[in-house]
Amino acid sequence: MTTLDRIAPARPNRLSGFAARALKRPAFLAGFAILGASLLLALFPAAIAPYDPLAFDMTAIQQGPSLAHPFGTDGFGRDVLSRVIWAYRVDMQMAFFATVFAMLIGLTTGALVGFYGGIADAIFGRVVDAVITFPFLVLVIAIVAVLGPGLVNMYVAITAVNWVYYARLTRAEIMAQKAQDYAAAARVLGYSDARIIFRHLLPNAISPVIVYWMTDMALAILLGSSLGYLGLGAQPPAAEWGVLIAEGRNFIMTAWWISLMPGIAIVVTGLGFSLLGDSLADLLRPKGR
Amino acid sequence: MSAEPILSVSGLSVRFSKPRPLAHQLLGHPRQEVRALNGIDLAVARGETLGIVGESGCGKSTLARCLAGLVTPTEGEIRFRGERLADLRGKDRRAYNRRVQLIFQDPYSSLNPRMTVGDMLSEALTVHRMRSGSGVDERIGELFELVRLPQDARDKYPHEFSGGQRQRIAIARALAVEPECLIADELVSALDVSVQAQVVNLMLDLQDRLGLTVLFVAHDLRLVRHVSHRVAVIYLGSVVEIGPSETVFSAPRHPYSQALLAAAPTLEVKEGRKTPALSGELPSPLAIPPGCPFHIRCPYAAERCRREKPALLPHGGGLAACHFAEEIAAGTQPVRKAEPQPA
Amino acid sequence: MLDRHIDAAARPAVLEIRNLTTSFGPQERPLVAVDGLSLSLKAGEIHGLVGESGSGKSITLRSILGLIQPRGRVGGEILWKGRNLAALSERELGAIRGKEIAMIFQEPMTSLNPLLPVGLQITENLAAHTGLARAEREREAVALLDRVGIPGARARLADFPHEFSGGMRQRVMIAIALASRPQLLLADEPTTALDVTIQDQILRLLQSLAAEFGMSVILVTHDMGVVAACCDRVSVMYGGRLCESGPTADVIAAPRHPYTRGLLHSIPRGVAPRTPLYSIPGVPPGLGERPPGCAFAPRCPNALDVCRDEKPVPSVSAGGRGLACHNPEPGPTEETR
Amino acid sequence: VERGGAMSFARYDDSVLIDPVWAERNPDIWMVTNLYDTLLRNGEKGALEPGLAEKHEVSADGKTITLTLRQGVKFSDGSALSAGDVVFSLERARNPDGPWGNLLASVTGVKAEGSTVTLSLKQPDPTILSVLATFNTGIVPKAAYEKMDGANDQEKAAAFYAAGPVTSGPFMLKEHQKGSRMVFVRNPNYWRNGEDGKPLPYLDEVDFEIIPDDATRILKLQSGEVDGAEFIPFSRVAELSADPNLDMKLFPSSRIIYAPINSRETKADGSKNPLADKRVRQALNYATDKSAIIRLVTFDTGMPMTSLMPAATTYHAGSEPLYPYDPARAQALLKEAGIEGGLDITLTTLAGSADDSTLFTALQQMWQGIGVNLKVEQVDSPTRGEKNRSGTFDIHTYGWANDINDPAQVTSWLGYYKHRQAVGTGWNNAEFNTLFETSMTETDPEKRREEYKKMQEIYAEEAPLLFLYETPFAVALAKSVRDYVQSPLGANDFSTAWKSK
Amino acid sequence: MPSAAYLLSRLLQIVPTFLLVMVFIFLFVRLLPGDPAIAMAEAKASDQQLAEIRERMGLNEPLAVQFGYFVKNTVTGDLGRSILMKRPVAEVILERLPVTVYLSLYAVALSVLVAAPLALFAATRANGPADIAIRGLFQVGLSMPVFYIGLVLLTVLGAKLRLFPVGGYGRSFIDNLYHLALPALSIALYTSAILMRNLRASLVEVLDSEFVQFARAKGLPRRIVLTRHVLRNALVSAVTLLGLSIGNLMSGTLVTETVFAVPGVGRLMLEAIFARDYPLIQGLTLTFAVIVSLTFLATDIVQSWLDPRLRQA
Ligand SMILES: Nc1ncnc2c1ncn2[C@@H]1O[C@H](COP(=O)(O)OP(=O)(O)OP(=O)(O)O)[C@@H](O)[C@H]1O
Ligand SMILES: Nc1ncnc2c1ncn2[C@@H]1O[C@H](COP(=O)(O)OP(=O)(O)OP(=O)(O)O)[C@@H](O)[C@H]1O
Ligand SMILES: [Mg+2]
Ligand SMILES: [Mg+2]
Ligand code: NI
Repeated sequence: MTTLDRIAPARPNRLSGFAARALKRPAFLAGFAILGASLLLALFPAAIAPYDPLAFDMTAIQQGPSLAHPFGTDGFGRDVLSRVIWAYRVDMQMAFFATVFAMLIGLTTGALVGFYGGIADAIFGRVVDAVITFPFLVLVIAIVAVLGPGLVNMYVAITAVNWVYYARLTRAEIMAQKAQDYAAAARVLGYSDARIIFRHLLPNAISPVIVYWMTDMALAILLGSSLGYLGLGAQPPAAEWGVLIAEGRNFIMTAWWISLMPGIAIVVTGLGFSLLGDSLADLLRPKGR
Repeated sequence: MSAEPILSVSGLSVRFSKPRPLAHQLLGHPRQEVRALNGIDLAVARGETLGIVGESGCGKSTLARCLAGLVTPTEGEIRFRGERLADLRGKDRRAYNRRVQLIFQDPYSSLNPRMTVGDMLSEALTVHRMRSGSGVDERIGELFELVRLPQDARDKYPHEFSGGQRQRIAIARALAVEPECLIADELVSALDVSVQAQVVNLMLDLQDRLGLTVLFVAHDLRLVRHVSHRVAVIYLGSVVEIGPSETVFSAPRHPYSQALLAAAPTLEVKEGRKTPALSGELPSPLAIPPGCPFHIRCPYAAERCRREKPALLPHGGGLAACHFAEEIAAGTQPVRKAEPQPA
Repeated sequence: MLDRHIDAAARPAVLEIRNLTTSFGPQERPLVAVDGLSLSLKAGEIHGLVGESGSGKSITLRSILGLIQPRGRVGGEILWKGRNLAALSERELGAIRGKEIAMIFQEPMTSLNPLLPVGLQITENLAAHTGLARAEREREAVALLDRVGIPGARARLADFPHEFSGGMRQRVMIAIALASRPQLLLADEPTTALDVTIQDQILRLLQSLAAEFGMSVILVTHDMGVVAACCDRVSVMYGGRLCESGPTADVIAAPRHPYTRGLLHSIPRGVAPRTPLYSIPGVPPGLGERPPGCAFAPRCPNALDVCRDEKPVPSVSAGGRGLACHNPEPGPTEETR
Repeated sequence: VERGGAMSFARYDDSVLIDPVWAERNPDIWMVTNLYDTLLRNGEKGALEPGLAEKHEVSADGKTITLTLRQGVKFSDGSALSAGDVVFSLERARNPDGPWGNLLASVTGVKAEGSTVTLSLKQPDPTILSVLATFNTGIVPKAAYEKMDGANDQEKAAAFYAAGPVTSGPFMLKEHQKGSRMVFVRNPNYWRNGEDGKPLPYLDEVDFEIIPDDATRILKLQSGEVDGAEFIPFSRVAELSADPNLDMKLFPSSRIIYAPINSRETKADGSKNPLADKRVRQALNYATDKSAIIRLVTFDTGMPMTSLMPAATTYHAGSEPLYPYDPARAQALLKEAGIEGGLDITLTTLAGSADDSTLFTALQQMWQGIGVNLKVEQVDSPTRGEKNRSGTFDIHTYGWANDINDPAQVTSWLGYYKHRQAVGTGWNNAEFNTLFETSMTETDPEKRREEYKKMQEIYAEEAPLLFLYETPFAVALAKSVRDYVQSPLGANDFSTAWKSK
Repeated sequence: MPSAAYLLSRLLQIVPTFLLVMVFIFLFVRLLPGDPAIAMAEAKASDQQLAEIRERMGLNEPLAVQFGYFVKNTVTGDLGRSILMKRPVAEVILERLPVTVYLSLYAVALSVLVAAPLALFAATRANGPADIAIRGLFQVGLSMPVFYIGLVLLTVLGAKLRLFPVGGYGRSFIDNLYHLALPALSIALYTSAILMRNLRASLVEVLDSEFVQFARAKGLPRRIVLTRHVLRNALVSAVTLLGLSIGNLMSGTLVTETVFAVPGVGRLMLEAIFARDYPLIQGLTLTFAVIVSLTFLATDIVQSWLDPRLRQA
């Protein structure tokens, strides 16, 4: 009893405090719920989807939503619901893999460049300028064209462009933090550069990056599905929302469900990411002085 | 006070040259240079408190940062126990950083908002191998007692403390590495009067107990007078007067010190003002006037002041940099200019 | 100079604040920033308002002009020349703001619009409240900047706030506030950002305006020295309430509220160098956690049981001294009696 | 018929340069004959009809062709069309730098005498008459053309086109906003007469709009903004046929969809290629349910391939679909070929092509039954082309449409080893090759027919392709538009189209 | 007005950026797989024809030499000949560019027209039901792919309701206001969502700021407070955002122009990529880069005009 008492409150509920504040925000809850559900669908599509997403059923072509097929069927009698569910796997993967490496690379580069400045910073500045001078999609499409279409190449292409944005954000944030007295205090205490960068500056600089990451994952889904739509991203017959919409775009007047359902899935998931991102932005803001 | 200075500064100058983009060079814009410090000579003895006063922008913080190794001086040298700071590398340099600690004006921004107080202290202790294992925890406990923070402060974040407590955390962190010299840059400026007293008391107490040498940078003259053994008055990056605290405050030799003291509000309820107010603006450190830097605002300025920069020479108990220091002290000032109108 | 003091006492009050209460947050659990503050101000009087950070000084000033952002609720009466400002509409207040009552904000760095030249920010005030022509407005602006001690005023009209130092910005704000020759100036820490030599200059300016034009000033500060230097009367706030008020000299000479006493006591004055200073124990309570009784009770060395349970009622005694304390320090009057 | 009016037509892609010699892509090629008439014309059922040449004669040795020009034919600018123009046009067409120069490779000289034009050939060329009915021999006005500036013929052609060319065909170009719009107007001097005895064309104007997106093109038609839309996706054919306001046309075409099978003995990596065994190739063909694929991909608008060449081609032989679905037979053939324990095959498809992905999904399901494990590899079109050339593939998807009304082009492309290794399959059949070579100088139509029949039999038996299907040209028209024709070769023919008011 | 030095240094900044841009473009066009000669010749060409094409295009030269030509030609305005269009690239691009510029500006105008009033409306009612509704709506707008918005608009407003033409391009400036309404709208919906979010946030911040309070304390008329003090300040960040989103907007044209059959450079870019038209891809990418950096430049100038703090280079 006594020992427990001493141990338990040792770390005053930092997380639970965060959770408590988070739970008071409907936006956070909604975003969290959406993404949680999306993650479940992405992880266990086989268990959840009622049909095989690829199986043709020539007896049930382009049927509207019904009990048997809540989202209807497509031109090959494939169950749209099942395809939308399987697409969660592809699209959530896209959201993650298209952004996570960019974030990591950008975070490191941005932190180092922001901290040390100098020539590396000047070169970095020019690279950033050159990269952001291209419209994002143009650059990604061009790189995909070099590498060939497909998911992995799409990740590579997006990462190749996107890290710059993270690096730029991190750099600015690190520079701002570097100017703060606590960074100077760490130097006065004789800490090593690595410690100052990674232990002191980065934790303080990271929240905008995390927030941006959330929004960026939503963007990655949009971008990925745009590429899918253009035939440069995920490849049919694999179920991916952009591909599904592309498949259904011919039937938007007659069999609207084929493209509408994946469209809704994109919007809802994107909404989840933005809601979470926005509320995280509020939640992660360092507490008032 | 022993005669041997623990920390000394000679001919210290700091110039910040504004980065001049290529375009400016092409257009022939002149290079701009902020001359934050212009040949400062100071020495602090072990256990002594040296107060440093001066108006905003005169270079107090720059001096403090130089001493803490955050700013590399353009000219001049800093010696700690006889060793040149510029020569220290690697381990020695880190050791210097440990022994000379800077405490910042704004207690909140000098604390990492994402670290608990315990983390901050244990980091300071372990990085410099001051303690290890359970010794760390013990020492943190001691430090808390030393600065009179509650023991449960350990797991809290800076934002959970009041201003005075935050400044005490900053002090505890500085003390964790067992420094010999503390540089307090506006230690209490951000605090309420009633809290200022707490922190000042703490500092005085610690200094006595630990034998610390303190550089007390502030603009509150009353406080400086209260805590310092000696005081240096800085104007535009130069020391214009330095001397034992009581001497400087009761009989300033430099007209700037005089004006500063006269302008500082006291608790004596006004019944008309005796001394003239200073007129004019503090000149920018971008364009420091030739001659005596104060001559533009000085009521006693003579032709000589415009030409010749006065040296810091012994006058009375201290040193002053004024051509007319003796006359001013004696009350036999040279011609006074017309008294500036109180606006 | 001496007789002005007596003069002022005889003049009628222009501003009469009664039971001002400003609160934020939900109706059920309000955060009361200013709690039943009463204060009166005579023409030409400089009234100091002191207190710790967060004691409600700025909110008091903002309440007078109805500028509480984000929305706070203002209760009580603010009688300005017989009109209750607290009850006026935004439009009616607009006619008074700037013209009759001007305010200087606490933050010189953020209170000027960074995108507009300083000259415009002064002249727009003149345009709104005077009938001056453009050229005259400009001339007036130069004169104002001159007055607050900005060298080369004419050349600086086209400059932007970021081209001024903090102290100069503060003075620009003062110039803006004074532009329309207000009858009442609400000055929120107007000299905090200034160097002592310049602070001195500004305080002199305020004093001379009060004397020449009968402008009243509420001067918020946390520096007792400033109060001593230029205020006719002073009010001391603690935790959103007024604890003591009176003629400056009297209050400084003989503070009666334990908080005022502590405040004055913690300033090094007449103590041996390097000896411990007096310091009020404890920390001020947060907005939401004000004690039911006297706000200062938890830190008060004189606290009685009644202090903890009952709010002290402000009383006014001879010599215009107001006090809200169950157990005050013995006052000079008692002593002499 | 009714005369006059403007018809608007939504195209899937824009023309770049409508010129007989330099037209390179289908959107160019298929427009050429609207502007430039040819000496001969392709009539019904592949028969040749007189065009600008009233009469043509082939000499006994097959080495001389004599053409008699129609009298009184004028270019659109009113100048007379002379034998000089014909010689000029044919000489241009022989330019070996042009993409179609080799169609006239057998020609050694062109001469004019009065209103007769004589072509001399190196050797008899059975295709030559068809070539004279092909777009690349369209007649351009020498005088107007030669006025153009340009370092070479291609630049001149571009300048000529940009200037709004003087034409010999039923239409003239009035305006071409690249990428968005092109306007043809009636050539008042055109020689052919319509049903009413007056000169063609009936329409005053044809407005083309470029709408690359299928769905948008159809929406445009449905909303009444255009009178016709080409390249209707087959998935929409049923729906549009049911639309009372529209006339859904499926024009027979020479377009075939097939999948070359790498038939080389060894794969590019040096390993043994199981597909080199014809039984394996046959097995794959038998294991493919073409009618299911036709239903899935073409929504029953297509037809199974009956020979190596499209059914609309001259000398086409074969009435039955090749390799009817017979999984048991397929399995047996595989066994015979010694394939035990499954076979891994990669299908190279075009990235982003829905048809290819459907095909893959279907094949994968069908072939699973015979133990073939089909994997997919998705590449873009240039990559696919490169793989085809280098032989680094197992099977890939491909398509073909005839450009000239003669079987030689497609037969050479698909089966003749010396011409790009029989569509990249590496299939090298000596008998087939010899047959093809003889047929190239065979002037007797009957003998030629025989040779082609034989070649088609060999090809079907050897199965260097996965034979898939033929598709029609799907064009949807507003009910008011009549008699628009798209030829099996793809040419858009507006000369006889008319619009009822 | 921004100082000469500011403008000069801003212009000087573009030079190294552009060199880098050229290297990028050159390299990744060379890295495209597939022989461009094959791409241009289509399947039917013989090997000999291919070789001739290669020769003609200088593809047999070493890379460095090719880059040298590339820079030299680019600087002199010669972007080569399009394989697809068989015409000089510069000519083709110049022909198509006005369309895209028109479309982009149209979309920008629409975004501003949609976003600005709504942002003001929402900001002045911060956290009220109207604010929440507007923000929710735009949140949805943000999560919708441009091609999907385009598809829906096309079907509903174009084909179903026949309010607008289904794709295509008009013949005159005015005509295009009508023809390009839907594509512009589909791009604008996304851009305005971003803009509105940002503008609202900065309006809320500015409305709350001390200097606006101070302006009110000066007793200025409400109109002046709102325009001179609030809007102008909120615009600074909105302008940056608008400038930055030009890149996005250009990306949007790639898809939108294809869906709506608008003959601009966006669609041309996709066509060029699918056709491996090297010179055209190069030229177009360069064009995009030029447009975007010109926009950035313009943004910076407008911004420094709005915000004197930025004027010092
Ligand atoms: N990193 C820097 N770059 C350029 N100028 C600087 C830098 N740091 C300080 N300065 C300039 O040097 C001068 C001295 O600054 P410093 O901060 O030392 O003054 P201070 O006496 O501490 O003033 P305060 O009382 O306002 O803190 C100032 O004009 C300041 O603007
Ligand atoms: N909009 C608001 N909502 C809630 N609480 C507020 C708001 N504005 C101010 N407060 C609180 O009201 C109290 C009084 O604030 P005020 O600004 O008047 O203090 P002050 O005496 O001026 O302090 P300082 O000396 O630091 O300026 C503070 O505790 C503050 O946190
Ligand atoms: Mg400082
Ligand atoms: Mg305040
Ligand atoms: Ni400049």
